[in-house]
Amino acid sequence: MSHAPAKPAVHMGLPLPNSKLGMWLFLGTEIMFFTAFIGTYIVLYFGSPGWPTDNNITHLKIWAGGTNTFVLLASSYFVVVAHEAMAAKNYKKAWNFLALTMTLAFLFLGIKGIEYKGKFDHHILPGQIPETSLQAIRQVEGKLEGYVNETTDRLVPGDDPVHIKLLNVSTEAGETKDPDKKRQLDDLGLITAEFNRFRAEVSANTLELEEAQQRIENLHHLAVVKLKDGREITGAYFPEEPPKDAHAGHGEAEGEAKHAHRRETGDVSLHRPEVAKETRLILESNSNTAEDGSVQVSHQWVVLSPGDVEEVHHVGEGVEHIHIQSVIPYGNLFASMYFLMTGFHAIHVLVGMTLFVFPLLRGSRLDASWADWVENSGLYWHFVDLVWIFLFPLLYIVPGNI
Amino acid sequence: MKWFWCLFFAFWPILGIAVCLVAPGYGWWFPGPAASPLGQRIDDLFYMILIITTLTFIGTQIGLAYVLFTGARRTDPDVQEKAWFSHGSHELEVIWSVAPAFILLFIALYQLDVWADYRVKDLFPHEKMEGLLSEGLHQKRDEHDNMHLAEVTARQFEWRIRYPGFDEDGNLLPLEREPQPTDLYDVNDLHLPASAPVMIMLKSQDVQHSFFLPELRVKQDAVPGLVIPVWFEATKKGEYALTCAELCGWGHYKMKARLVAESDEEFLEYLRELHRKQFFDGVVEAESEEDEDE
Amino acid sequence: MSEISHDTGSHAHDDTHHYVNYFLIFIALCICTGISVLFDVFKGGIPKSALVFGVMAVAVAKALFVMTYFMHLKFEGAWKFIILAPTAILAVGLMIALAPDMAMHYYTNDAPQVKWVGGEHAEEVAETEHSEHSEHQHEHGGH
Amino acid sequence: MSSATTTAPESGHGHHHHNPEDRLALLKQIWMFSTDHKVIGIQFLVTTLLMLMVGGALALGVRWQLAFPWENMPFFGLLFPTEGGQISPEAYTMLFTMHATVMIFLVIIPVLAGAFGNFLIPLMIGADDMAFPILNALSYWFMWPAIFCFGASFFFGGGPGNGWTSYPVLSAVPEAAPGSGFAQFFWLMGVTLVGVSSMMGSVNYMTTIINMRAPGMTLFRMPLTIWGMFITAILQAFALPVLTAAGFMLVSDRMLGTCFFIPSGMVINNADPTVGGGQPLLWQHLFWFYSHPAVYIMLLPAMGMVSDMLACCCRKPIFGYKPMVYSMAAIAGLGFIVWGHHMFTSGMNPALGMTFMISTVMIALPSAVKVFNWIGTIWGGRPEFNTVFLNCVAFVSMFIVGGLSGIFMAAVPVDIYIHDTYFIVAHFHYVLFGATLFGVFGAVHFWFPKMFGRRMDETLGKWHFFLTFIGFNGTFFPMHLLGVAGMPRRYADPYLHPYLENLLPMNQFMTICACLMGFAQFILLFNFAYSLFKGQKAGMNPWLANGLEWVAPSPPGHGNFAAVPTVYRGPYEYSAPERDDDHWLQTEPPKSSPVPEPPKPEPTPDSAPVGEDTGSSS
Repeated sequence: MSHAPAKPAVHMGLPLPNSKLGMWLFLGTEIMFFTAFIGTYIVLYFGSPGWPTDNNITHLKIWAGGTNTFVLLASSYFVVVAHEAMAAKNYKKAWNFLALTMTLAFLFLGIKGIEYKGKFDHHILPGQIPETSLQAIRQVEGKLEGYVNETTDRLVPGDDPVHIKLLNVSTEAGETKDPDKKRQLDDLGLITAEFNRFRAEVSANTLELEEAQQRIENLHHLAVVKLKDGREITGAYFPEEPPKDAHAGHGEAEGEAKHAHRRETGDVSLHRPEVAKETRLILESNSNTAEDGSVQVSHQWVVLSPGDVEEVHHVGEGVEHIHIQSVIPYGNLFASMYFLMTGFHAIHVLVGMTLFVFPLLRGSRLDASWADWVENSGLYWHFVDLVWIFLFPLLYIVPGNI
Repeated sequence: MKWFWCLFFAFWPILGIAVCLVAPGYGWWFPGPAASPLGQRIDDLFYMILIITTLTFIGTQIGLAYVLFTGARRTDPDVQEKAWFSHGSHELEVIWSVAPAFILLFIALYQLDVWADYRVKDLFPHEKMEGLLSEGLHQKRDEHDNMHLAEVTARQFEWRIRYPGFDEDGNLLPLEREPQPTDLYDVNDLHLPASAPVMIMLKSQDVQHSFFLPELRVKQDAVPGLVIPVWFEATKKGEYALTCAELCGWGHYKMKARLVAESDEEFLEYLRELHRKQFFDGVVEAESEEDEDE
Repeated sequence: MSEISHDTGSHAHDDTHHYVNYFLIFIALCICTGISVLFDVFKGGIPKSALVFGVMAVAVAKALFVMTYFMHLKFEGAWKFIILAPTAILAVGLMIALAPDMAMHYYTNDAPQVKWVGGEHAEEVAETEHSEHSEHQHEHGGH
Repeated sequence: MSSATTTAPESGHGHHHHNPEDRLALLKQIWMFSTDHKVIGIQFLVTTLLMLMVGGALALGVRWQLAFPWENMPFFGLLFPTEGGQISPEAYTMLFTMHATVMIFLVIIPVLAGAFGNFLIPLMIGADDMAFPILNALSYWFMWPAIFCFGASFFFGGGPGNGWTSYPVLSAVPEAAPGSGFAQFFWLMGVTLVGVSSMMGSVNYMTTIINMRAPGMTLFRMPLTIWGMFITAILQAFALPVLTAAGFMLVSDRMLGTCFFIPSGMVINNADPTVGGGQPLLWQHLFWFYSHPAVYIMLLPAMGMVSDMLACCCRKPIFGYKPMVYSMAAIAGLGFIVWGHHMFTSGMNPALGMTFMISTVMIALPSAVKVFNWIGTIWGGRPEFNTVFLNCVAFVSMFIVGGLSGIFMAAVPVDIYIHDTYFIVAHFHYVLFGATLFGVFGAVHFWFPKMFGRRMDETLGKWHFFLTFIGFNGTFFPMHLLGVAGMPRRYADPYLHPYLENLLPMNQFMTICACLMGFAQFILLFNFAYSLFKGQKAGMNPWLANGLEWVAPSPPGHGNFAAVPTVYRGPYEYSAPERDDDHWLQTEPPKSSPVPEPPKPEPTPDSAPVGEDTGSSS
């Protein structure tokens, strides 16, 4: 206010300091800001026929949300105590409680960080979640292509475009003196061949999601196996007992049907035969050039005993990080909303923390002139708390129940 | 000088009304009378509002001119009159609040049914459309089939049109939501019967567009992700402009297409022609190319 | 904000309000949080609508606690209604106005995943999702 | 400076301390980080007047293309030497997008709230400055990053070619408008920064108006300008955050892969099908939730200022002060619930359309009440036909046209036809240019003496008005006819369509008028610069007006008033019969009690009169 403190308040208006009135008005605008987000979330939720609600799929951790609610509530309480202490002129106490608030704010962000990390680890990120099987397959195709291109660029020097370089991979491998590099180039050649076959089937649209999944798994196990008898077999190599069938839930009948379907198209590669434990299994691919010049690939499962194997060179290790992602219809929208709302809330937490830094920096010099500051930043902090009070049930508990 | 300004402010509304009166003569008016019954109702509504607003316009401008003239007279050097010390009139406020309120409420309520007929799905002229499909076009129909006659998909920067095809016996099939192998396709050329209301599915393949038939007074945005039914009825046969009315990118102005309203027989013949072209087995290549050139 | 002149005003104001046991409020808030978590734990046993209603009611109760006591609204003048009422009306009104267009589709919603969710794949999706997920876990565990 | 009680109005040249050095010092402050509300107001004014020229130039570019399609464009053509001076369709979309953007975000909103709001609010309510001076200065300086962002968006490829409404999916997927990659990002950042600026301003204005009024300045003694500014601030504070939020969502759709507005399965420009599940209509709702009230943000302060100027020019109290206030509040309140009328053809739910239609039609009512009250104010007045008055009458007259044409598009069935045609363009130019800018021109002439201590030149002012008025009506009145003829907006070349071919001569006529109008603005700039130094010196109260700002020196010093003024009556007591003078300053104590009564203490919150407008504006 403009007048000297000695004068009576001559201005018209509310019995509030300007700063507090301004803060309340500002909070009004903030309410509208979050209304836009929360309203968007609610209407998009109802407007989407299948919002992902299974916390196992979305990697929402209710304990994290609940703990964070508690943390924020406690920090809100500490701010109030700090404000009371300021009013009671107990500045030491006020400082201590502000510091406690600050600590809890850090704790909040830490827990939030753990949650975010879970999402990043499982690629629950906006724009990265396939929502139909086709998208899932296309996405993995893109990732494989990215891997092939990147590796090619790394291994084959020069300014040529990648597709030219790819043609030169085998030549390079023949020319190079460095055995290490030769092996890398050979590996690349094998992976590229597998990838090209995969891609051809994707563009021909003959690949179902689970088949694609098997393909990728085979690719992960791609290896060059040298046998004791001197033979060298290249293919998907499964050294242990056959991994448990990922699609056990589908029942025999369906599996049979698929089998039949594949046999029709002349591909028997996808379903591993049942073999005893401790047996090695490798899928051998032979390509023959037919009369009309087209390359025909046939696949055959080879069963080996451990004693047959002399040396195994794992080729697929390089692409083991590439998986087909879970199909989550409306997962991108979920991820977008989640990160938007929690992200902007986190930004507000940071702003609130910044507000508390100033009185904290005063240390023992904290005095009555900071009372308004503490009160107003306290109001702001309570608002941050309020937002979270609504975000917690809306994001963590309600979905799937309405 | 003040008289000049008084005349200045009085003159321009007169000029404005004069321009509006002569404009239709120069073709600066509607692109022809509305060519659809709904369009005629829209035009009627337009003229009704035009009359109300013109009367209000004339009234307020006369009022403004009057107060300016009397004000100017009061400032003459020989009239040393003070301004009228008045803070307003309660009666006048009530009158000029309540009277416009009734007029506005009337306008608001009067037009509701036109809007409802145009957009509310239950009020679409289903029976007439059904009649056209089963009797006019001899389409074999189940009860569950929808009544769309074409699907219009907007894309940058053209209109793609999908019609239902014919079965083996040469009967017109209903249009399915999903594309069928029998479907017929065309671009920027929408043919529809003129004898009864017809309905299309409006879709967008990329961004938002707007399906605008100026002569029929039809406009509906094609919203990405939505399938919007649009119905209209051309009262007479002929060609009508079809344009895009929602900014859709740099080529927005280029989305020029036409609607051809024709008789049922001509429409069927057009579809048969499309069918012949599309399922031409390619034996006589030269001939088919000529066809396309036409 | 830190002008000294404000102090007289705000302190005078502070002195007028009553003593509040903030710790009790804090405990009440914690209990509320516990209740909403319990709602989630006993998901199966409660009707869904009751669960949503309950959880949101708890949230509103918590919000009211924070606003009335922590934000001192209980002790403020009538201006609080003037600032908060329009905000509340607008906030709720915006959502209500959005609902007919966004939440209920008057026109057909046309998107690939609609077919995937609502159509032939509906059951399959649920299953594959689950199995993919477990496989996912497995793979990650394996490394 | 003596206290308000002894302030005698001075005519013509005053005696006090404004010499050229003072003004130079004031001008120098413009370039510095000043927290004085007057300097900030002038900073805003100068900036927006410059931006007005930029926006006008862009509009002339649009007009050129419509009149002489694909012919070499003067000046702008230099930017496209490879095409031989022709502009490309992409450039055309950028021209109209940036024209709207500059005019709305950098001219009209900041000139009203920023320039006049800043300059007038503390002066008119008798405060020494804004409640938060530093925040105030920041709100100005946030304009510059915004201007920078808008400027930067010019230099990236095709520029932001999505219209100022920036509808997704066009604006959300970079492939949809090739070349707009970073341009659209910068454009959205610019809008966000302008939003931050407005937000800071609005919180500041509300606090100032609520809490810093001089003693005796009750809410219903406030000038209508202040009411306009106050209601505008409320609109801004509660509507703008929604746009800011939506803007963030759109930016993240473009840059971060989210999908709030992008439905899945769209094949855009042969790119991969989109992934997502968002809804493009959502943006339209959120955008118009702000941008429709924004129309009133661009109008209400001008309504207030015109009311003040009309009363002063006519030497007559405002006709129906309270109805004026209530109708402003009603406009604001209804303004929040009419946004859907921008979406009647957008595929919205028909039931929602009906609701929005009724509220839209009803918003014409308070506007009508205001028009009648303005005419009532002139009625029986003793107007002097100076530049200020002419501009104000033009405001009323043009607003009538803009308001009446609004009824056509409020009627949904009619709107089906005229939506997105030039009828709409005509309508909002009549409201935003015809009404608001004429109001602003009047206000510039009216408060220029208070800002700089000198009057603006009358002859130049009248010429500017005359040419602008003619040019304006010549440009925009025919647009109604174009709209009725069905010419859609934003067409780079409408004559491609046979049914629009005969509109070419009319478009050429309009372009010529637009050039005339553009030329007239140089007169304003010249008059502004010339009068700054050579204008006739003005005293404290050159217009013999009643408001508090006229008891401060011209230009007011730091702190505005020598002593806190006390207010005894409303600002419109002109020509009171019991007085010899035809004006009666708000600070002049009543004759019956020569000794000023001690100021009333603050009203209790329960009687807080703010309620009347905030409550109804919800």
